[in-house]
Amino acid sequence: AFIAGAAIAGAVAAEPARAEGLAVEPWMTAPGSPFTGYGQPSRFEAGVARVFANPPNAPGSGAARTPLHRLQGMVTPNGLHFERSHSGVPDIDPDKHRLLIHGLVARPLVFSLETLSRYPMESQIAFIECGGNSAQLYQTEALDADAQRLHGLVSCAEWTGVRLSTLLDEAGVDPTALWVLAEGGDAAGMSRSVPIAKAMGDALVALYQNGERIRPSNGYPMRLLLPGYEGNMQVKWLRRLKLVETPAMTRDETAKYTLLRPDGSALQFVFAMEVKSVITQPSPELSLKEPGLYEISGLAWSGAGRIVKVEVSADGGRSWAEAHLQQPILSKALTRFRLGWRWDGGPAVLQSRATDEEGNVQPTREALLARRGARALYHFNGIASWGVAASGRVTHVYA
Amino acid sequence: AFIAGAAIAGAVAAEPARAEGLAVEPWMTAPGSPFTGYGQPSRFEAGVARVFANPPNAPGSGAARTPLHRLQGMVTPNGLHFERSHSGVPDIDPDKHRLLIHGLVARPLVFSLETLSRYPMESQIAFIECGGNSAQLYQTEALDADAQRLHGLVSCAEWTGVRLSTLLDEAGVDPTALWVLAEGGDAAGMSRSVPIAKAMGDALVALYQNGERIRPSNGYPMRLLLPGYEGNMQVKWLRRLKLVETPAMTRDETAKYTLLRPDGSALQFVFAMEVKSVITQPSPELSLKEPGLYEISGLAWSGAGRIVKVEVSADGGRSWAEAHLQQPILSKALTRFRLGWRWDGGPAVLQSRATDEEGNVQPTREALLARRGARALYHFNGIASWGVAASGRVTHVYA
Amino acid sequence: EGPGLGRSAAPSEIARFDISVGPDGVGLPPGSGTAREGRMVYEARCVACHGEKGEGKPNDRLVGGVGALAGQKPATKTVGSYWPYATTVFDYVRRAMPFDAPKSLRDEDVYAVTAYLLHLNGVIGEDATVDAATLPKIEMPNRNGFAPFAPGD
Amino acid sequence: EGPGLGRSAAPSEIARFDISVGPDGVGLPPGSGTAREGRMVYEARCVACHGEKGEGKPNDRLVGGVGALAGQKPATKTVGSYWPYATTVFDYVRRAMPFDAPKSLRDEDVYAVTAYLLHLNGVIGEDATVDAATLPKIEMPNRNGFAPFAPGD
Ligand code: HEC
Ligand code: HEC
Ligand SMILES: [Ca+2]
Ligand SMILES: [Ca+2]
Ligand SMILES: [Ca+2]
Ligand SMILES: [Ca+2]
Ligand SMILES: [Ca+2]
Ligand SMILES: [Ca+2]
Ligand SMILES: [Co+2]
Ligand SMILES: [Co+2]
Repeated sequence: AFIAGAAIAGAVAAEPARAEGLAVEPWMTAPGSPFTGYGQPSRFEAGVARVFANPPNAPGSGAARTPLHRLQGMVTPNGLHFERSHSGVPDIDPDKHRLLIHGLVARPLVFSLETLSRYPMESQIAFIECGGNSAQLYQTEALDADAQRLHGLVSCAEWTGVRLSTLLDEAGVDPTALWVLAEGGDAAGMSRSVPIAKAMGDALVALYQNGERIRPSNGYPMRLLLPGYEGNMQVKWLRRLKLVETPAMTRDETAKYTLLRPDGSALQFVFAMEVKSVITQPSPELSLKEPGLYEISGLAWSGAGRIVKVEVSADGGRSWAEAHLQQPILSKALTRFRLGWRWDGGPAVLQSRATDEEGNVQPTREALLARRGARALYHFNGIASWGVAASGRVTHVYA
Repeated sequence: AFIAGAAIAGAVAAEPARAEGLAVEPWMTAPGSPFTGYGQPSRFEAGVARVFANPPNAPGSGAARTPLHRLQGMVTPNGLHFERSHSGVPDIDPDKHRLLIHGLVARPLVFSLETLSRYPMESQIAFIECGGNSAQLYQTEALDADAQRLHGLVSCAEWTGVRLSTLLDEAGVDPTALWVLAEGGDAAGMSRSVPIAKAMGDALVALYQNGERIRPSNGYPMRLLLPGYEGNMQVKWLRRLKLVETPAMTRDETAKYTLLRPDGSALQFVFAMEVKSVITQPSPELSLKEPGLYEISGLAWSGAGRIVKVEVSADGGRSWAEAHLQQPILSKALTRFRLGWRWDGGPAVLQSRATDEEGNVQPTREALLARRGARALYHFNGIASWGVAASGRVTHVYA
Repeated sequence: EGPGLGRSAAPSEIARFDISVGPDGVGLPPGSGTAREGRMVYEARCVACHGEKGEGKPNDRLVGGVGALAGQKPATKTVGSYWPYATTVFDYVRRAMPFDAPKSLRDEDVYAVTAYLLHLNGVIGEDATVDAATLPKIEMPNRNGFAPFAPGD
Repeated sequence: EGPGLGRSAAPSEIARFDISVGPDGVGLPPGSGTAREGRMVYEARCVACHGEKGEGKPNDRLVGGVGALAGQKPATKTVGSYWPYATTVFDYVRRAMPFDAPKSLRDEDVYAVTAYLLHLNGVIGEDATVDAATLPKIEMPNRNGFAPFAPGD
């Protein structure tokens, strides 16, 4: 007998090979599906989806979270980018949408999408994180939830659009203008005040997300991109920019996105998201099957710039080892870190601690709570912990 | 009267403002759509889709092309990544899929997706280009088609997976093994021979595409990633790697993907895609409305490494100006270039010419054809030209 | 530097676009209202979501907690206890409420229901007139409750 | 360095997985066929797509063009004129054809239809036996038509 391959591998099997056709997988024996104009994930990945919750009567208000523990790399695919909306996703006709720039400017101007599309473009791979991401970690009891539910309000994409400063220059900014009120075209008319320095800095009026036009849930047809700043300020469905002397004191910069401290006063205008990291694998729902070598992998980011170091601990912060950082490490983008780890089968507590190029080091949860108390709600960037039980089960713990 | 904003802008209008409610867009007056687990583009973007063609009787054989002229930045969203399939897209159950490594190895090994998912991962932002991309430019008459139809068999994504060398090391490669036969799990059983140096180099068994599991049309649940090499070699639905002494001489490396020259001989084993660029805006279907300032923008790439320079000409190659390259410039990834251009309303011919870090310069179409003739079909990397008429209409021309 | 394609916006167009109200009252339209009038608006358009007299359920509580923000226990953050500017109530209610039909209220009604919410929180009297002149002058209980963030906070 | 989780593959498992045939004939199964036999296979399973005697239409032409690859005009690239190894015909037809039911042919039939295609192209006689021993030895017309690519080509 003459059996394919086996001879080369140095061992010949006795059984007759495929006398009546080949023994191969069913999908090798009939043509597959034809082409489609716009592709979708495999039906076997249906479980990889955003999870969301909303208040009664308000199906479009709330947040949909990225399944961080099911993803790899640094880019978030557009279908899974996190979403925070205050009155649902508007169905905007791009031909009818307008952007008005007015207030303290020499020439109030109106732009259509078509007009903006002719401007010089820039791309920036940037993370966006909701100011309320990881809010549950301010609570006194560790919530039994996974990385998606706890930390899934952060995503990363390549955003392309027009530098906002180009448009503001065209309008002629008055020197008395210190803030820009940005307003969205959704039913909530979500609005926030942005300091002029950021608006004239790296801010974009973004039109594209990972190459294609921005997704409706992320601001179609245009959104403000303020790299590194809290998500809420990066106003989606952007319709209006009003240059003003003082902040507009909108509901979202007073009633929300302010950090209430134990003394009853609240921190306001917390713009940049601070240095942070999260282990995505292993993590809850990704239990360890048996002792052996695993890769600890996760994401790190900082609103201040580049990540320069991520350390990983498997003993709850007593000892640390430096993780490998995936290239390219980009300013204000997610950075993937990875480190091999041999699990001996005993209980362990996994933590990661990021450092950014400004030298900011991610604080422990205790240090953060000592500063801010347990009711700050927003801008949690403390070290998170996954407990590994002897059974291999991974859960959220405080350590 | 007291009219919002107008006072600040220095001019007060006479008409009464919104006495009975606000005059705003309809999508600002009712809550938008609720959240969804997996998002989709706006319905207004339905025209941004892959186009495809296939032979009679074979709906899944052929290619679906990326709408390059509708996209910006460097990342291709997964739904629009180009696709070349030889017998449709298989519907593979990831739990039943296996990868076999055998042939000239010490230990033939089988891997499941679950097993591979525990291996150390690496990410690489890489372009994939079909060897047959831009084939129409070998023809003697310039085909009246757009950037998508002519050049849309190239895309770029962040791929994450396991270094192939890690798996080959585990199997123990025999020193006599000089090639690796890679075989797909589709109905065509698409197979190609890969030189051992590439297999032991930067090759990945990729499991993720832009963060999520690879799309079915791009190889779910796993594909070979050979950064910079022709797309056909980066076998999708990877099921088998056989280490062999000599190439397998499969149909796709003999009958196809070989370059027939005028003397009747054909070039075989053309692996790396050579330095190339394409202007995506303006381009056919994106006509110029009126004289004025435009941004010329496009994509450049090289299978040899990084792009170091892209020059742009508006006079058919008589004069050149250096374009701005979008950061980060990554090895074997698409690089976005951009350059402002003032159109005076007269006829113009737009060209781009890329140079890579090895010093390779994209050749003129004439030079390429002089070397290879007009029947080479594959690996066209000559300079392409868009003609701009006085009407503003943009068409494919030879110049 | 861009192609300079922005179209000049006419003042009337700006007035149509500009729906925001600043803490200085810029943007407030003509009209006025009292809590007494606002109660009817509230009961017609708000009570189903925010409960009797703004007590909350099923949606946000709008009343109470004034002066009790300090401590470690969960705080009752409402229009009365937490919001630093009364103008924000007008701005937010006009643009976003009622949730099921935002921007459907007449400006008169927004003034009135704003007055009602302020009255429920003990900030103004039942018959105090709320309009473009008076609203910005109202001293909210938590007016000085906010500190701008500085690194290390 | 990885966790070493690859499972050993048994020879029988490898034999089941390995459907490829090398130019040296490694991988060819038992069995044999002639063009005379293959004609029946062709007419039953192939003719609808590849036409009478492999003349093509609606799908690829499988016959002709031998010895006429040089020049500037479009070349007729077929199994006969272009393919350097006869083993590739067996490998490809067995794995990929008939397009609507790939891998449904018995090895006997693959040998036979391979012989038929080679015969139609004048490469072998109508009664020549094609099997694991003879197939790798067949000299294809374009056997020496390929040159490995070098930079600058
Ligand atoms: C159909 C339900 C519904 C109706 C009717 C409704 N609301 Fe609301 N309201 C909500 C929801 C939901 C929110 C929270 C929205 C969010 O956080 O994005 C809210 C928030 C508010 C807030 C902000 C609370 C805070 O502390 O941030 C105010 C003030 C308010 N509503 C006032 C009103 C008034 C006044 C009316 C009637 C004119 C009204 N609402 C009618 C559902 C409703
Ligand atoms: C239902 C249609 C159909 C049937 C039936 C069919 N083929 Fe094909 N055949 C095709 C298509 C389509 C291609 C091209 C596939 C591709 O390029 O990916 C092809 C390609 C081929 C090729 C490669 C041609 C080249 O030059 O690359 C050969 C050889 C071939 N078929 C032989 C056969 C044989 C032998 C049979 C019958 C046993 C057969 N085909 C039955 C549709 C068919
Ligand atoms: Ca349209
Ligand atoms: Ca900060
Ligand atoms: Ca499964
Ligand atoms: Ca090359
Ligand atoms: Ca009134
Ligand atoms: Ca026989
Ligand atoms: Co938020
Ligand atoms: Co191809």
